[in-house]
Formats: sequence, structure tokens, C-alpha cells
Amino acid sequence: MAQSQTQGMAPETDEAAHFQAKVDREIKIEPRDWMPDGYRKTLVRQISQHAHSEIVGMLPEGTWVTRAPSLRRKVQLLAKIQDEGGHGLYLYSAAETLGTSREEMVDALHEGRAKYSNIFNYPVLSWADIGAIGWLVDGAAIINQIALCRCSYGPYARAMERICREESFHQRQGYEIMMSMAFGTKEQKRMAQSALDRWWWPSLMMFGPSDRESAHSSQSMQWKIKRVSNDDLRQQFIDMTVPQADYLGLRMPDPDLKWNEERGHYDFGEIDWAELKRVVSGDGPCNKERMAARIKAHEDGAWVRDAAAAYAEKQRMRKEAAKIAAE
Amino acid sequence: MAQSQTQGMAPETDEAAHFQAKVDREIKIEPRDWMPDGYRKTLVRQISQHAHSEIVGMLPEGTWVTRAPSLRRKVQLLAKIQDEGGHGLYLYSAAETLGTSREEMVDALHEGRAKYSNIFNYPVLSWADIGAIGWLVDGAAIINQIALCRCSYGPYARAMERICREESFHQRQGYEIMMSMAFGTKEQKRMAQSALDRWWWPSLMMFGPSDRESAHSSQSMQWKIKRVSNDDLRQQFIDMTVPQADYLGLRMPDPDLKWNEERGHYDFGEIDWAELKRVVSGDGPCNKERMAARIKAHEDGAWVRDAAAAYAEKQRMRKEAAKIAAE
Amino acid sequence: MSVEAQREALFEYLLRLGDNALILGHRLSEWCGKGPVLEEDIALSNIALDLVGQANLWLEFAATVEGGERSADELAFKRDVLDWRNFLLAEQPNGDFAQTIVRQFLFDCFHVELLQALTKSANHEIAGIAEKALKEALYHRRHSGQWVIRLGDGTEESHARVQGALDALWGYTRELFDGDAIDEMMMQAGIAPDPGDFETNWKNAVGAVLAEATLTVPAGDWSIGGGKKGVHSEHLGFLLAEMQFLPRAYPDAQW
Amino acid sequence: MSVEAQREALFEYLLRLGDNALILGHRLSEWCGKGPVLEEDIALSNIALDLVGQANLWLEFAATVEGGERSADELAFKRDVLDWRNFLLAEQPNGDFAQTIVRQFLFDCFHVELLQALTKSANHEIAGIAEKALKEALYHRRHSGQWVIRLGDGTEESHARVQGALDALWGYTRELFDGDAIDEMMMQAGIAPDPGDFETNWKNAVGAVLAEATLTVPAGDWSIGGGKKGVHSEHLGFLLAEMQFLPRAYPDAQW
Repeated sequence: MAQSQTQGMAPETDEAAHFQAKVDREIKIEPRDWMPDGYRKTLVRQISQHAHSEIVGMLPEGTWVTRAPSLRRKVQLLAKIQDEGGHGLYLYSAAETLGTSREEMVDALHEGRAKYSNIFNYPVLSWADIGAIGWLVDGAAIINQIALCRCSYGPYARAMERICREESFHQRQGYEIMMSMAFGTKEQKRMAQSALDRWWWPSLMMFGPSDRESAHSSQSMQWKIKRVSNDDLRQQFIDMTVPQADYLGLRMPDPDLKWNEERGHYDFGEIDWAELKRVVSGDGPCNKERMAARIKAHEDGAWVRDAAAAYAEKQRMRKEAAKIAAE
Repeated sequence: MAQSQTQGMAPETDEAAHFQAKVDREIKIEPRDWMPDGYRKTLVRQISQHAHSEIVGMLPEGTWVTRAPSLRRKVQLLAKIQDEGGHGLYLYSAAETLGTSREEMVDALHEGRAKYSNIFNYPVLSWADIGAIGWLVDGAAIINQIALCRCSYGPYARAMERICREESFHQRQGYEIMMSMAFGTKEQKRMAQSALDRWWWPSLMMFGPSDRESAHSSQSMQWKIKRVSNDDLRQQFIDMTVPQADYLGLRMPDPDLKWNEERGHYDFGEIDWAELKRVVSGDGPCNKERMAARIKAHEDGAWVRDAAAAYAEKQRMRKEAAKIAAE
Repeated sequence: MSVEAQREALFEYLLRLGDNALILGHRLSEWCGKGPVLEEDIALSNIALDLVGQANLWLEFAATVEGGERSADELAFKRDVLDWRNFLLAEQPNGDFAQTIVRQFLFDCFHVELLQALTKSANHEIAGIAEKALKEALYHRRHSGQWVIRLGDGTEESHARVQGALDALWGYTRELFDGDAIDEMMMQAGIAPDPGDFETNWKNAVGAVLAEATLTVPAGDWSIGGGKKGVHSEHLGFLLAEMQFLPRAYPDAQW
Repeated sequence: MSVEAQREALFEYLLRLGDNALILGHRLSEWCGKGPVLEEDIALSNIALDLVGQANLWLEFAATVEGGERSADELAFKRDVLDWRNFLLAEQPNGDFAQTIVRQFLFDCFHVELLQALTKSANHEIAGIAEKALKEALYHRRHSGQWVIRLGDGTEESHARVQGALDALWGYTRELFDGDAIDEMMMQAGIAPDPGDFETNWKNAVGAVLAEATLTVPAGDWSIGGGKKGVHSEHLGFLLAEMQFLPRAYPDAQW
């Protein structure tokens, strides 16, 4: 694929100008359309990161699937994890339309060249954490994803629509778990509070660095890969979530959190950006374990994938032979 | 070690006559003494089988060490398992005095050429089973072992004395667990009964085939390796154990069991000899798992043993070098 | 036969159905996030989901038959090992993917036969659940069967692994077809089939797939049973300790 | 400071001592029958035994300090994960023998320093328990230290494994020396030392053995803590589910 090396803000060729014009008129870019290299790269990075997050995200929840406290909750959690695997599939497929294979993307993850959502580097310590993940983590994800449904790249936008529907279902289930816990026994309420205490700040960090710091934002905005800024999404999440926490009777772990009548938004405390940086760069509580688990699954499964490939090849040869014999 | 190939009942050489005379006069045979090949082989087979039983026996109890229901019970069980390892050590040492290395004996176990007590091929399904093992299995073992304290081979007899003391301690602890269970809640009592139901017959089988069938018995008796017949030991165990079960208020799983005033012993039902044969020959419920666990431990530990040997060799070389340098 | 005895036998029979589905579903759920390839991770979760869903239906009905003293959740989360009625096959550890697939395949072939017969049960509740479960079991059997073929006729390594798994698990299949007094009562009442009746079908189905997979039907005659009367392997206790932790640790909680 | 606050702090401090011993002892007990060589199977059981024994003493004293509402066994078998106070190091899985030995060695070096200081505690009960435990800990440290040397200076493979274990576990040692408000209160009352005080001794002891073992002190600065305030790793919940099963499943039983 020979492509011009267009980068930067201003379209430098006719193709580039045509591309940007389509984007500006909200016409979706499709896989066979011309697109700037930077657009392609940004999308592959972002979509694969999103896919990896779905896959790595199965691990912390998998921690509790064998300890789900009722048959109904066990079924729900299994269904949720299964959906996440499915999201991973759509997203890898969407990224593959940009010319990068799933294998390459997975290798990049395992070799530490690709990232996944930092949120999955925190440990899942009680059943209430499963509720908190549904409520807060899926809640934050949806806010991000709703914005992405309007992304300029067609396959990504369509994958997002499908994902959003399922995620909002997960989010409701998560909140429902939080309700059982927060309105349950003393011990359950305590677990719920502990979960909120531990997951609140990491959830806010899911929206990425502040707009002041965000490296890729302005170009992504122009390309309409990104439609809303990190800080705006974060504020939207906070505004939506605080009343939900109030309803649960749980205390937000942020003394600076309060309604600002003038702004019409909640003010909140300063995020520990150093922690975000540390976790993203690999030094969170569970980064090593998550990657080790993914790599182990991949390595342990190598013989299975080899067998499937060998069998498919044998079948192909047999068909070929049968065809020749029938000629 | 050049030895005459003496076998059979009647001493055929002066050495053999001298040996048998010592045995007859209850003088212990010691490692450096002349002994018939058959005596040596029988002892190696029997002592190593006994050692293997101690080691394999650590596995079923290990199954519950992580689930012992109180700190006291956890400490007791750990101590017991540790003792069993120690018994394995004494016994391997006693067998080594006969010229067979521990490594050879362990290889024979792993390759299926050596046996261990069939009792350890049954699963340990509840905490009451730990009690039943102490009460019945250690109880049966002690009966066997007390007889063996008078064995003609010195190192074996002395190892037995030491082991007997510890085993009787284990047996008391096991019975004490049975008491807590049998006199405990309804559920505990049920577990205790289930344990007795499952462990009773296998315990009786620990004394080996009936005297009518026992392959090695008469020669072993003459050599005083064996002092009491299988059936006599079994009867002794039954007579001792039935009143203990009565005290616990548990029902023996043998409808034919009843006191025979005339004999002064309990009569009991026919043992399922086919089952004994099946389990001994490898087809018991847990034979495969037990051997797989031992072999896995051995294989997983190979690099550790290699490292220890390499380090010891390096140390030897360093000392050698230092000595030479100092000359 | 007394109505009470009939009711108890039916309860016991439903436990067997529910326990097999739940324990096997639980084992599959241990694969979450660890599958050899993403599609398979999803497939294993999906089968786990079906089985736990079926378990829920059987245990709910069992709870009703028992008289409502215990809920389906209490049956699932408050029974200790001596009260479980699943086959030993279902509780065997996952091992590698070959072990999991073979365990699944041997069970699925049985499950399809059993459920097919149960759709004709005189008990309409059972027939209804079986109808729903059968559709799922047919998919499960297709899935595990295809994997047995792929692994058997794949590489040398995969062939060896799947044959090894087959040899290791074969002895647990005898139990699937050994009828007992409960089965006899169910059969008499037209509620359930004699499990011995479909052993031949099972052997044919399994044999056909193994042949296609270039695998050998194991020859040894070692077998083990006991699950139906609560004599399990040592593995089940560990599984239950994990599965039942929360309801046991917080007996007053609603989740 | 109120007597009540003092009492609570002491209780909390005793839990830390007891929990470290119990969780680490429990982990070691998982090795039962699986050691690389018989002598080592016995040694690991023996260390497990010592540690569970120590845990019993600390938790019994903790139960007394709390006021007798709960027994040592209840503290051990009825607390869920948020209430455990052991270091993350103690709960990390056994891994291979190198991982187990390194975890043990890093802890033993700390344990010896801590217990040495506690023998001088103003609280005679604590001083007494520490006296007894110190003898055991010295033996443990000798044992694990010798293995670190043997493995480090053994074969290429053993060197690589033990260095890998060291690199993986190093980040868990920071927590051992981070004092908090409880430590501060204990120190003020002359009950226990500031853990930061013996970090240098620990580093020297560890460093000397690593040097002899031809191993490298890990360089990375990743570290993690939280155990002292109940923020654990995901491993502890599984350990507790297994360990606590019986007392939770049968709350009315005596064992």
C-alpha cells in the first residue's frame, strides 16, 4: 500500500484535502478509502489498545467467576466476560480492516509495545469489586464509547455502537450488584465502600491525561477519531456517577468533590497523575501478573493453534486431492 | 559382595547354618553379617515398600493440611506428616544398610516395580477421614510394626521401635479427631460414619492376603523377618478396634461382625480379596494420582537436586584447591 | 411405592442432573481468560454459561420437589461434598486443553443421549428443561467433537496429548451407564431412561469421532464410580471450597 | 492517647505478627509431599509448623487483648480478606522451589531482625513469644539462606531461576520497612521497634548471602504494599477460601 506520508494539521495533497472534507462533512471513512498514514496509525493504535483492554479485562473478572455468590450472578458474570471476548473480536476485526493482523497486534501487546486500559492493573479484592467494575469501569468506558460511535472511521464507529449496547447492560448489572451490597449487611456495605474507595480514582484516570497534557488530542479531534476531550468526558462521568453513589449511600473518596452551582458541574480533587503515569508505564499493582497471565495463555495454547492449523491444512490438501481425482 | 546363592528352608552351608542359629537365638543380624541373598532381598523389598508407604502416605493427608479446621489441628497434622517423612528417612537408611541406594529404591517405586501400602490409594474425602486414617490406618500399622520391632534384622527392628512410639501418638490423635466428630454435630457424626464405612475394609486389607494365600510367609517366619501371621495380626486389630468404634457410637460396616465367646475373638465378614488384588495391582481409586504426584514432585525437583550436587562439588573443589595452595 | 419415596427419588435424580451441569460448568469457567485462542475462550465461557443455566433450572425444580425448604442457590452453595451427586468425570481438573476437551466430549455424547430421552419424560417439567438443554448439548457436542478431530488429526503433539487425555479419563465413563435403584424408579415411572440403554449409542458416537480423529479407543478396564452416591474424588472438595466461599462466609447476605 | 486506642493499636499490631506467620506457614504447608527431595519436604513442613505455631501464640494474645470476643481460631478462620494484615510477600504463591525459598529468605531476614527487637519489648508477653520464635527464625534463615547460596551458585538453571524469583519478589520487600501510625504507637510505647530501623541490617544480611550466591540485588524500583491495611493481592482470597472452608461450612462444630 503506497501512501503519501501526510501528517500534521493541514492537508497537503488533493487526496488529503478530499479526505478531510469527507471527515468534515461527517461522511464515514471506509477501509478502501484513501487515508493519511497518521490517521491509519492512530486508529490501529487506538482500536488495538481498545481490543487488548477487552481481553485483559477478562482476567480480573475471571478471578471471581469461580466465586460468584449465586447461580444468577455466576451466569451474569460468565455472560459478561463472554461479551468482552466478543468485543475483543469485533475490535480486532475493525483494526484488521486497516491492514494490521490480529497476530501482529497480539504480539505487540505481549512484547509490551501496545497498551491496554490501565484500570485492569488494579486487583479485584472482593465481590463488591465486581459490582464496582461494572458500575464505574464500564460506566466510564461507555462515556468514552458513546463519543466513539461518531468516530469518522466506519468500522470502528459501527463496532462501538454494538459494544455500547452491551456495555450499558453490564453497567446496569454492576450497579445492581452495588445496590445489593450497599443495601445489604454491614459486611456487604463495607465491601461496597472499600470497592468504591479503591476503584474511584483509577476510573477517573481511564479518561487519560488532562487536556493540557494529552499528546494526540488536537490531531485526533480534527480527524474526528476523537470527538470529545478527555477532561469533558471525565466531567460527564463524574456528574453522572456522583448522584448514583449518593443513592447507594456510599462516600466518595474525594474530600474536594462538591457541586458547583455556577459551572453546573461537580468540582473534584486533583488526580494523582504520577500514579497514572506509573501504572500506564507498567508499575501498577497487577501489570506483571496480567501480562504474565496473557502470555502464559498464549504460550500454553500454541500447540492447540498449531494443531488447528495443521488440521485445516490437511483438510485443504484432501479437498484439493479429491478435486484432482474427480477431474 | 560375593555371597552364596542360598535359598529355601534348610541352611545349606556353614554360614547359612550359623546365620539361622543366630536368628533362632534371637541375636540381631547386623549389616556386616553374612546373610542369605533371599533374606537380603526380602528385607529390601519389605523395608523399601514400608518407606515408600510413608512417603506416599504424606499425599492423602497433605490434601487436608490446607483445610485443617483449627490452628491446633493444623499444627498436629503438619507434625504428623513431618514425622512420616522422618519415618521414610529412617527406613530408607535401614534399607541402604543392605546395599541398595535410596535412588534405586525410589526409581523402582516410580517405575512401578516397587509397591507401597494399598491403603493410600483411597481418597480422603472429609476431615473425618483424617481422623479415620489416624485411628484405623495408623492403628493397623502399629500392630504390624510392634511385631516388626522383634524382627531379626537389627537396623529394621531399631527403626521400628522409634517409629512405633510416634505412630501410637498419631493413632491417639486420630482417635481424638474421631471423638470430636462422632460426639459433635449431626453433620460431623455423619462424616465420621462415612469415613468409617469407607476406611474399615481397606484397613483390614492392610494386613495383606490371608495366611492361606500369603506367598512369602513361611520363609519370612523362619528368618524372623515376620513374627506373626497376617491373619493373626488382622484379628488382633479387629479385636482392638471394635470396642473403640462402639465407644464412638459408630456402626461397623460389616453385618457379620460379632463377638465369638468361644474363640475369644470377633468373627467378621469375608474380605473382598478381588478388590485388594485390584488395588494392589494398580487399579484402585487413586493409584494413578498418587504415583503421578510423586513422579511430578521428583521431576519438578530434579533441577534442585542437580543444583545442590553441583554446589557440593564446587565446594569440594574449592576446599581441595585451598588445601593444595596451603601445602 | 410410597409417594414420599417417589418424591425423594425424583429429588435425588434432579440433583444428579443439576450437579453434573453445575460442576462441569464451573470447571469450564476456570478457563476464563486462559483459552488457547480468543474464539475458544468465548466458546468455553459460552458452554459454561449454558451448563450453569441448565443447573439452575434443574436445581430450581429439585428445590420445588423437595418442598421449598431450600432454594436452588442453597442447594448449590450450601451442600458439602458427601451430598453432591455429579459423576466423577465432571469434577476432574481441567488439565490442559486436550484434557478439558476430552472430558467435555465424553460428557456431551452422554448428555445428548440422556436429554433426548428426557424430552420424552412423563414429567412435563423435566421434558421441558430437557428440550431446551438438548439444543445446547447438541452444540456442545459438535464443538467438542470438532476439537477432538482437530487435535487428534492435527500435529504429533496434539495427537499424543488428546490420546493421553482419553486414556486418563476413559475409566470415568463406566459410571455414566451404571443404573442404580434411583434410575430404576425413574424408569418405572416413565420419568427417565435406563442409562444402560444408550451406552451403545454413546459408544458409536464416540467411536465414530475417535476414528475420524485417528485416535484409539482405550483398552484398559480400570474404571471408577461413586459420584451418584456421594463418593467423590479428592478434587471436588477444593472446587466447593472456592465456589461456596461467599454464601458460607456471609450466610445472612443477599447478593 | 486513650487506653482504648492503645489497646486497638496493640491488637492490630499482633494481628500483623500472627497473620504473617499464619499465611506464610499455610503457603509452605501447600508443599506437603511435593518437595524436591525428602529432606526438604520435611524441612518445609517443619518451618510451616513453626510458623503456624507462632501464629497461634500471636493470635491467642491478640484475642486476649481484644477482650475475648473472638478466639485465636476465630481470628484465623472467620476473617475475610479485608481484615487480614499480613504483608503481600507472605501470600504470594509458591511458584517453583526457587520462588518459595526466595520468599522465605527475604522474610526470614526480616523476621530475625524484628523478633530480635521484640525480645526487648516492654510487653513481657510479646518479649516471651519473640524469644521462642527467634530461635526458630534463626534456623529458618539459616535454612533458606543456605538454599539461596546453593541454588545461586549451583547450576546455570538454578541460578537463573533463583535470580528470576528474586527479581519478581523484590518489589514486595519495600512494605516490610514502611512504618505507619500503628508502628509509631508501638514504638512510643516501647512495645515494638520502628521497622525502618532495621532496614539496613536486613539489606546487609540479604546482600551478604546474595553475594555469596553470585546473585544480583535487583535494581528496579517497582514496589507494592497495602497488606498492613488490608489491601491485598488477588491471591489471598483463594487461600482463605480453602483454609477457612470447614469452620465456615460448619459454624457450630468443634473440631
